[in-house]
Amino acid sequence: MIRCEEIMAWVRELDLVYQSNKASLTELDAAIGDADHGINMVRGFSAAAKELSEQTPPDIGAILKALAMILMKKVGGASGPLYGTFFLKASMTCNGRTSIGAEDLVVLFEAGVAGIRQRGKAKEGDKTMIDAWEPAVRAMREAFSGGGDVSEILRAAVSAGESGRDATISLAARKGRASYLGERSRGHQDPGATSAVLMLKAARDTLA
Amino acid sequence: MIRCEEIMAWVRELDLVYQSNKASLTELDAAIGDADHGINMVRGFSAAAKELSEQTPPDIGAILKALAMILMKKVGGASGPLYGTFFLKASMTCNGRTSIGAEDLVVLFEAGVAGIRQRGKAKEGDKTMIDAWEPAVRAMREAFSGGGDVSEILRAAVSAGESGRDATISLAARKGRASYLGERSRGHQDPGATSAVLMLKAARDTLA
Amino acid sequence: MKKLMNDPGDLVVESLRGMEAAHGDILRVSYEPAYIVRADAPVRGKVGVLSGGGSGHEPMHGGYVGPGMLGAACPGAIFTSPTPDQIEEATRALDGGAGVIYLVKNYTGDVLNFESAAELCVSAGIPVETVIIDDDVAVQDSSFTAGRRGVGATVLIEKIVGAAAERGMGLAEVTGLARTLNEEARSMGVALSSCTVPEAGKPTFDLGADEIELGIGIHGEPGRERRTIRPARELVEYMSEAIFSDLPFHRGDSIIVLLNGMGGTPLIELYLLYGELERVARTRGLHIRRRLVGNYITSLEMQGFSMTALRSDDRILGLWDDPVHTASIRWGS
Amino acid sequence: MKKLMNDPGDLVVESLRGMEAAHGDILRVSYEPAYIVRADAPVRGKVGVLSGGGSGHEPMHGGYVGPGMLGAACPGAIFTSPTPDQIEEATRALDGGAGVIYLVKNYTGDVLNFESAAELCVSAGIPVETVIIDDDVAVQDSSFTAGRRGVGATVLIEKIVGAAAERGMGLAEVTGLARTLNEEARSMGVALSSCTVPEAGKPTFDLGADEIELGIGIHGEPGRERRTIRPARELVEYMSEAIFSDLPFHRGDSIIVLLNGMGGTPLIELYLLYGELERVARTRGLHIRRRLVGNYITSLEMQGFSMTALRSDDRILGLWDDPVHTASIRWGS
Ligand SMILES: Nc1ncnc2c1ncn2[C@@H]1O[C@H](COP(=O)(O)OP(=O)(O)O)[C@@H](O)[C@H]1O
Ligand SMILES: Nc1ncnc2c1ncn2[C@@H]1O[C@H](COP(=O)(O)OP(=O)(O)O)[C@@H](O)[C@H]1O
Ligand SMILES: [Mg+2]
Ligand SMILES: [Mg+2]
Ligand SMILES: [Mg+2]
Ligand SMILES: [Mg+2]
Repeated sequence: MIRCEEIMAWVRELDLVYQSNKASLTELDAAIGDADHGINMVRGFSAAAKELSEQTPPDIGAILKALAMILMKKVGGASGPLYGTFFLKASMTCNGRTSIGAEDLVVLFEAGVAGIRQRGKAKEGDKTMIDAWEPAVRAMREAFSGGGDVSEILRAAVSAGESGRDATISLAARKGRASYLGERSRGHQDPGATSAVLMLKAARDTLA
Repeated sequence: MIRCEEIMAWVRELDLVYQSNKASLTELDAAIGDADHGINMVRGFSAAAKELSEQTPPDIGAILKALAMILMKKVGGASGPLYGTFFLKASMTCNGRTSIGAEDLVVLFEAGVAGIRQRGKAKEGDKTMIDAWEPAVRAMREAFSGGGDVSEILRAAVSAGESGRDATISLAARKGRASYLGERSRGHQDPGATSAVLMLKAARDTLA
Repeated sequence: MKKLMNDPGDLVVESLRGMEAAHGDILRVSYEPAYIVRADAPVRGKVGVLSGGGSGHEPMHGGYVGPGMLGAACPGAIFTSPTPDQIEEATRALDGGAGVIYLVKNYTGDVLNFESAAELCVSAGIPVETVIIDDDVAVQDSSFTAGRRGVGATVLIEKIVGAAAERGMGLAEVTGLARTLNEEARSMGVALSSCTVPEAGKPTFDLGADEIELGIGIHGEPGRERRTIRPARELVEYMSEAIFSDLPFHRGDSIIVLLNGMGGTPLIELYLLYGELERVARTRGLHIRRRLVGNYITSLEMQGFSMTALRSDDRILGLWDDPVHTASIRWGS
Repeated sequence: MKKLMNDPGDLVVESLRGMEAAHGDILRVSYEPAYIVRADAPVRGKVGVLSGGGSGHEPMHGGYVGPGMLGAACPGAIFTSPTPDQIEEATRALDGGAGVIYLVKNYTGDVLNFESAAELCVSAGIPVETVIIDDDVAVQDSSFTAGRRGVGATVLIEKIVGAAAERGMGLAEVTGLARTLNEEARSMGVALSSCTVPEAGKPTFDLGADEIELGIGIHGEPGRERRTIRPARELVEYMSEAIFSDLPFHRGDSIIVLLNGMGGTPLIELYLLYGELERVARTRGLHIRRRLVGNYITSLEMQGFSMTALRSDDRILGLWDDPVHTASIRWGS
């Protein structure tokens, strides 16, 4: 059972995780982008952790929606609208709910990732966060079908996400800022795929 | 006997000497000025060597006057008018002359240095080229009074000029760009005193 | 990293305070959310021209707010697009009933955030049109990628579209004009040194002592290739070929050019480059009818320059010559 | 050293070519000897305003040639004063019968070369007056030294004196005005990085990773002292104290200020600094009535800034507001 409590813990954990990975995410972005991804994520999730602790929304849908709004306002760049959309679409799967189970969690992530896909129009192989998200939600669905609990589902997500993230290294980017580099983007890990895996790990550590 | 020939050789030598000391003069100027003294001297004397070889003026006074004009036009900065004045005043001591002797040479340098003094209003101890020039012309007069020939006179000038130049190291500047540094100018050798000694050395090597 | 600022996180806001203090006669600043708007906004019955993007490209865009150019500008964090709430509020402050045009440089972040803002505004009853600017020939265009980047043409388009709006042209016409201008413009840049994002604290990229990055983006994104530095003459020729052969520009064309510094390039070098560009244009039979030489779309303290050419007919030149009064571009009565 | 140029020795001349190509409507360029003169010179019956100095400070001075400001500018080699022949020829090209005023920054080289030129012109029958500008409070003044350096006040004085000449004031009156302005102006600068003289090929000085040079000169001459970098707020306070307590400026004074970049400082930082200056001025009861924020008197690619304050009454403010049309400062009809 995942309650508001755990979701709030997730948000706080994301704040901490992005703070401690701010420099490394920014460095990845310096190589094939504009050196701000870690900064963007910290700006968004610091604000989120702070504002949410003050307003404490009544249910999971409300928390995620508030989170989405804060990210849209604070992050900017490509990742702001994409992560914002993720949480907005995710929030719609659990409006008014104060607890959710394993299947709800899978549905939540699937909806969120569908939002990113629709918003950013990237496909797997384009060297974006989608390369971490798509295998991750596929693995979640599989783990759930195989009878996995929340913890197993999230562990499967992390490990699939990590493989997808690592696979971005050898890809040439076709979406986002790195696509301007074309072939020269090969050999570098995508910052967004990296921040996506951090989000999954934080979920594993707080929701299960 | 110093003829037009030797004066022209002096000018050609000055061109070479400043070229090979361009970087070191500029570095001295970087420390307490604006990093252009070597560049300025080369600009002036390269033009002088070239233009004078084309126009070959008829007498020593004419050569020195032409040289003065070229320096005034090409050097700029503080050193341009000062060296320009040096040669202009010097030229006036030998108008129409095609050869000069030891005393003429002393008078020539004395007139030139008087021009610098009058123009720049620096005194000995102000950490300028005057600190090399004044002892040099005093030594010239002394060597001449003691019966020295052109060669002895110029060797005396060089050695007195060198001492004066070296003494600038410990001085605090009171004139020119280095004066803005006040006490902080101590410990650095004055670029203009350094280029003045080079001029004396070139004279020693070509006029005697 | 040495920068003239206080806390890196406050740079954008504190700079806005300076803008407000310096240019209160032509603009107003909102801080929460952050935007700059013409002092006389909303201008009744005239189309509002709005642009925005990451900060760090000054004077773009805030320096172009004022009569005859932008109605409003939305500054994001350094090199990070602004957010929908900023854009929405600025749109509301600007709209004088005739709608608002968004001039958006083609970066995923900018496109997505302006898209959200446009949806919000349209659903609130404010007509909004968006024109994406993508003039950078350094980047290969393809429908499968994010496409070309928007760079220097943005300045020229903001000026001309601003003049059209000031004349009272309607939203549809202004939008059509902006699209045409974008199609007629091409740019390219080169970097001699990197910029340093204040919060990142170190240079975005490293260049060797004699290396340059050809086709650099305005956020320090790597470009086409890294090369050994060449004389200015050759750089201008290389970039001219890339730009002029792309549209392509034809012998006899009239053009407006922007010879732009990236922020850390001395003006003496920019004028030298302009002299080279003028020579190349003459050789190619192109007529430079108007020009800007200076720092107009920068990348913090980056050394380097970019060139933009915009093919222009008399109508466009006329709009160019219309009066403009902003912090950074000003002429006419 | 990476610079956008061809041969270092040609930088100044090739940059002049770009100026000529870009601004043929307002100025003409002579190359041998080198000077820039108003396109409409000589202006009959009006005093000619002439300035000059080493190159590398662009847009100073060539960027200020045009109606309402300078009549002519004489560019020397990089950081090296121009020579008497340049100044003499420019004076002849400019003089419209009412004489010429030389606005000379106080450096030994500039003073000596302008002095020679003035002698040549006066003996040729052209009335010439020289006003030495020495506004830099970083340097201790003394009758036994070269005195204070001329820096930012030069821009403000050129504008105001240019307006006075344009209005038709006579040479004596214009000269008196220029002297008064110089007495009422104070400046100071700080450097975050060195500049590199192109022909020298390496930085004029070295600063540690977190060092700054307080009181830097515009040629990279060392200043008052070297310190660890401080937040912008503190730098502005330190420099304000040095400037405002020097004249001194008094509570209630009206001032024009210049918040100037040294060439390599991003505009976003300059506006932040202006915001700080505005705050300090307010606290001290000083009224900033006009201001310029940007790169107006630079030192090649140096990072840093300077501040200038000029005490101004309504007459001076009126002259400031007069129309001006130059490459770099332009307003009014
Ligand atoms: N169209 C897209 N679809 C999905 N993800 C994208 C897209 N474009 C960019 N991204 C992701 O966004 C990340 C960059 O985010 P960030 O640096 O915060 O934004 P910006 O590129 O605007 O500076 C990339 O690493 C990539 O994973
Ligand atoms: N008033 C002066 N009298 C004599 N020599 C001077 C005076 N001012 C400067 N100098 C000399 O000029 C030299 C600097 O010349 P240079 O670098 O070419 O000119 P600038 O200082 O204008 O850049 C100094 O080292 C000093 O010897
Ligand atoms: Mg980024
Ligand atoms: Mg010097
Ligand atoms: Mg960004
Ligand atoms: Mg000099």
